[in-house]
Amino acid sequence: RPVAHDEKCLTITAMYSGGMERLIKDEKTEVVHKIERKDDSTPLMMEEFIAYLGKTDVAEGKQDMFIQENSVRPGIMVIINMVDWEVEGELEYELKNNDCVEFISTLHGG
Amino acid sequence: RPVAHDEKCLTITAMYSGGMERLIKDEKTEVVHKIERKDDSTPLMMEEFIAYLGKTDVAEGKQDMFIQENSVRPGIMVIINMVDWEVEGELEYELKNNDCVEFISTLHGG
Amino acid sequence: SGSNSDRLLREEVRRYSRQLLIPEIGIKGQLKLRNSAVLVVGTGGLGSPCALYLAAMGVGTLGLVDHDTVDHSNLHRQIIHTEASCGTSKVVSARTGLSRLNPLCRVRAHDVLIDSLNAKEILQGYDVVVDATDNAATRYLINDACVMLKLPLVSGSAVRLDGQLTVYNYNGGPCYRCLFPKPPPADTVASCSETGVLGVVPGVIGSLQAMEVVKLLTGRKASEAASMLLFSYSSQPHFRSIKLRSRKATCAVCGDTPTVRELVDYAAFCGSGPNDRAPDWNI
Amino acid sequence: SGSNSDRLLREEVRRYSRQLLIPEIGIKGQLKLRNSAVLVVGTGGLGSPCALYLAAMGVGTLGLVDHDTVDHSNLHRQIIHTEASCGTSKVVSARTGLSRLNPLCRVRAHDVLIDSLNAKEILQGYDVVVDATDNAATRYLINDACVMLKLPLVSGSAVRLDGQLTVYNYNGGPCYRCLFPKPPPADTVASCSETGVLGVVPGVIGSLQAMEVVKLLTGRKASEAASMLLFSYSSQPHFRSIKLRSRKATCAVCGDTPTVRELVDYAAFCGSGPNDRAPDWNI
Ligand SMILES: [Zn+2]
Ligand SMILES: [Zn+2]
Repeated sequence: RPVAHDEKCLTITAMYSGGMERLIKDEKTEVVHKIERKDDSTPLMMEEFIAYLGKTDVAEGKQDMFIQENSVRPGIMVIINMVDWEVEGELEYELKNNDCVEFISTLHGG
Repeated sequence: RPVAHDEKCLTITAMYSGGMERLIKDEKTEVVHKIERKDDSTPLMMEEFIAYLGKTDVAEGKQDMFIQENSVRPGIMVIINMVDWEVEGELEYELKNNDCVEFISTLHGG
Repeated sequence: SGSNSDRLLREEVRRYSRQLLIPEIGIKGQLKLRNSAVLVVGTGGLGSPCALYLAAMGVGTLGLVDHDTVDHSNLHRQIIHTEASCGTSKVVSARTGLSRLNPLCRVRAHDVLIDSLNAKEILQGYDVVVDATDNAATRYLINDACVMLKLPLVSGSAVRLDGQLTVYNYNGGPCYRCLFPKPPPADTVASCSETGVLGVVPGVIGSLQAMEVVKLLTGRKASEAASMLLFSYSSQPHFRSIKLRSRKATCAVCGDTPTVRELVDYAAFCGSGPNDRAPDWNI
Repeated sequence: SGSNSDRLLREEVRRYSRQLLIPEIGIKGQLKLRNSAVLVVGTGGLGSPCALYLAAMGVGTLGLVDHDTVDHSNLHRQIIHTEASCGTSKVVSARTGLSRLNPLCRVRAHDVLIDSLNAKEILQGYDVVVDATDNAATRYLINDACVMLKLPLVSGSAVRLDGQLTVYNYNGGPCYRCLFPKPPPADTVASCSETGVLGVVPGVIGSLQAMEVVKLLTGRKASEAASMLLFSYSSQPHFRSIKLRSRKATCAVCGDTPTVRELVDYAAFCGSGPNDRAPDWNI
């Protein structure tokens, strides 16, 4: 059934790959989050979502490998629904229901 | 805007690749079709759709490289929305609005 | 050569150290590769990178099948061969290339045209078969032999700018005949000699065939659903993955009541055999 | 060697005949490859298949840059090298491999560590640069040099079971710094020596780097939007393509008012240089 626009609960999938999964509890590569908002006019911004993931998904003691200065640390790519997050506004992106946000380490080896 | 279920017009995309495009008028790889139905209870079955494509998309004189015995000729794979058409019922599949149907030649070279 | 089936030799640890570091492979996976035998049918555009990477990664025994000789027009894509090997046997040339790269790999060279009479004998004893051939008749032959011998088949193909990759006859998935019960009309079948191929296209597919072999040998493949990978130089994105049907109960060879119980005459079945080649193209 | 820039030699027609058959390539495309010069920086896991396929397909001049020597632990992925070349220079070993395959390819071997002092001189005169290196500092160095010399950069990387591929600094698309303005903390960067890599993973990415070079040289790439290809042995599907941003007006090197106008000290910038290697891993 299509999700109504007035729901207060957002379903957001966070995905971790390219080595990022090693920062995540139980090395999970995919975590589905159901996030309650106070009401339907309170937006969930990417900056808040990243801080939230730091608390929920990232393993104990590895938070500063994930978050630096209110954003992801350098070397982590953020992909929103298959698009580089810079195209979508980075920290100012407002999350929508059923969004998929991926965190991928840049690889340097060869 | 979401398409209502009671519309009489189906939008179906036909795609041709792996060499199939050479059977198509102007060697097109993608043709979007708007197909009127008599009414919303008349289904469009795959068998009818293939016959229709034989007339609209396939280049003059190449029909029997595309159609044989009311189906596609052997060596052509049919993919409905990224799934092998056998999973979907082959000739008995009922097309839905916004379906994407691909026709791909099997390759034998190496 | 004195190798123990449950231990890596010192020189194997040195050579494969970067793979032993990967949890997914590790000593256990490396031993599985070392104790396996893989048959690569065709040492052309697909077989070249596939055999090179399988030998490099540590597959213990590699069989190579080809009856052809190396030609200058092969070298834009068949990177296992050399200018100096033009005119000589492809399997011998390929074996030389493999031994230069990894002398630990045991190579069995089958310098024959694979056919209905010898196919089962050639395939017997291998754990995985790689179809890196270039014609429909041989593809049906290898498929049917794999079904009869219960061997997984890693099938790749490449023509012009396009490639396809599938694992057949594995874990409840389809065989080649499940997907293509009838052969294509002979006049619609294009080979690389006739219609050309960009050198790197079989390079990509052949490398991915080697990857599928590793997934089969180490067990990862068992958790994947049947799919076909489609590749094109000229599409965006270049890769797409298609979900495939399961094994077909009515399949003539792998079905519940098979009608094909012995290998048949595949050149007659397809209307064209492995030796029906178009003349070379000239400017 | 007497080659005319607008005609193929008889031996080129013979060797590349299967590519001349493809309308997308043809004589015009083949001449473009023949009259081009491509620099491959790094002759390891990525550079091996990339250089082999570029030479095979007919790129006229290939430059190779590496300062390292061949080691046994390279041979599970670096298929251009040989057992016999262990201990010798990688660029010399790679040149030998290329000349075995295609003596028509002119190879320039740069047996040096690329750095801020020599990079622009090395890159000058090439049409496309391939980043097949293995560390962050060299990736920023090559990127900045490519921006300064207005050269497209085909960047690949591979670690463990994953790979990434992007064309930077081309047709309004981003450069490496547009995507990664700040280097990653040195302790979060994993190299193949430290964390391992499955041999065929750089094989797939390096082959695809050769394909991107062909698309750049023949002009097809101009019609494609900027994207990054993500590959993983352990994901289904194995390939995904991500849409990338355009060039960033505020980028320190390719932006409207660049602050990086000369090459800098990249080891200092990244906190770790190309020679900072972890000790070899032992069982
Ligand atoms: Zn079957
Ligand atoms: Zn930039």
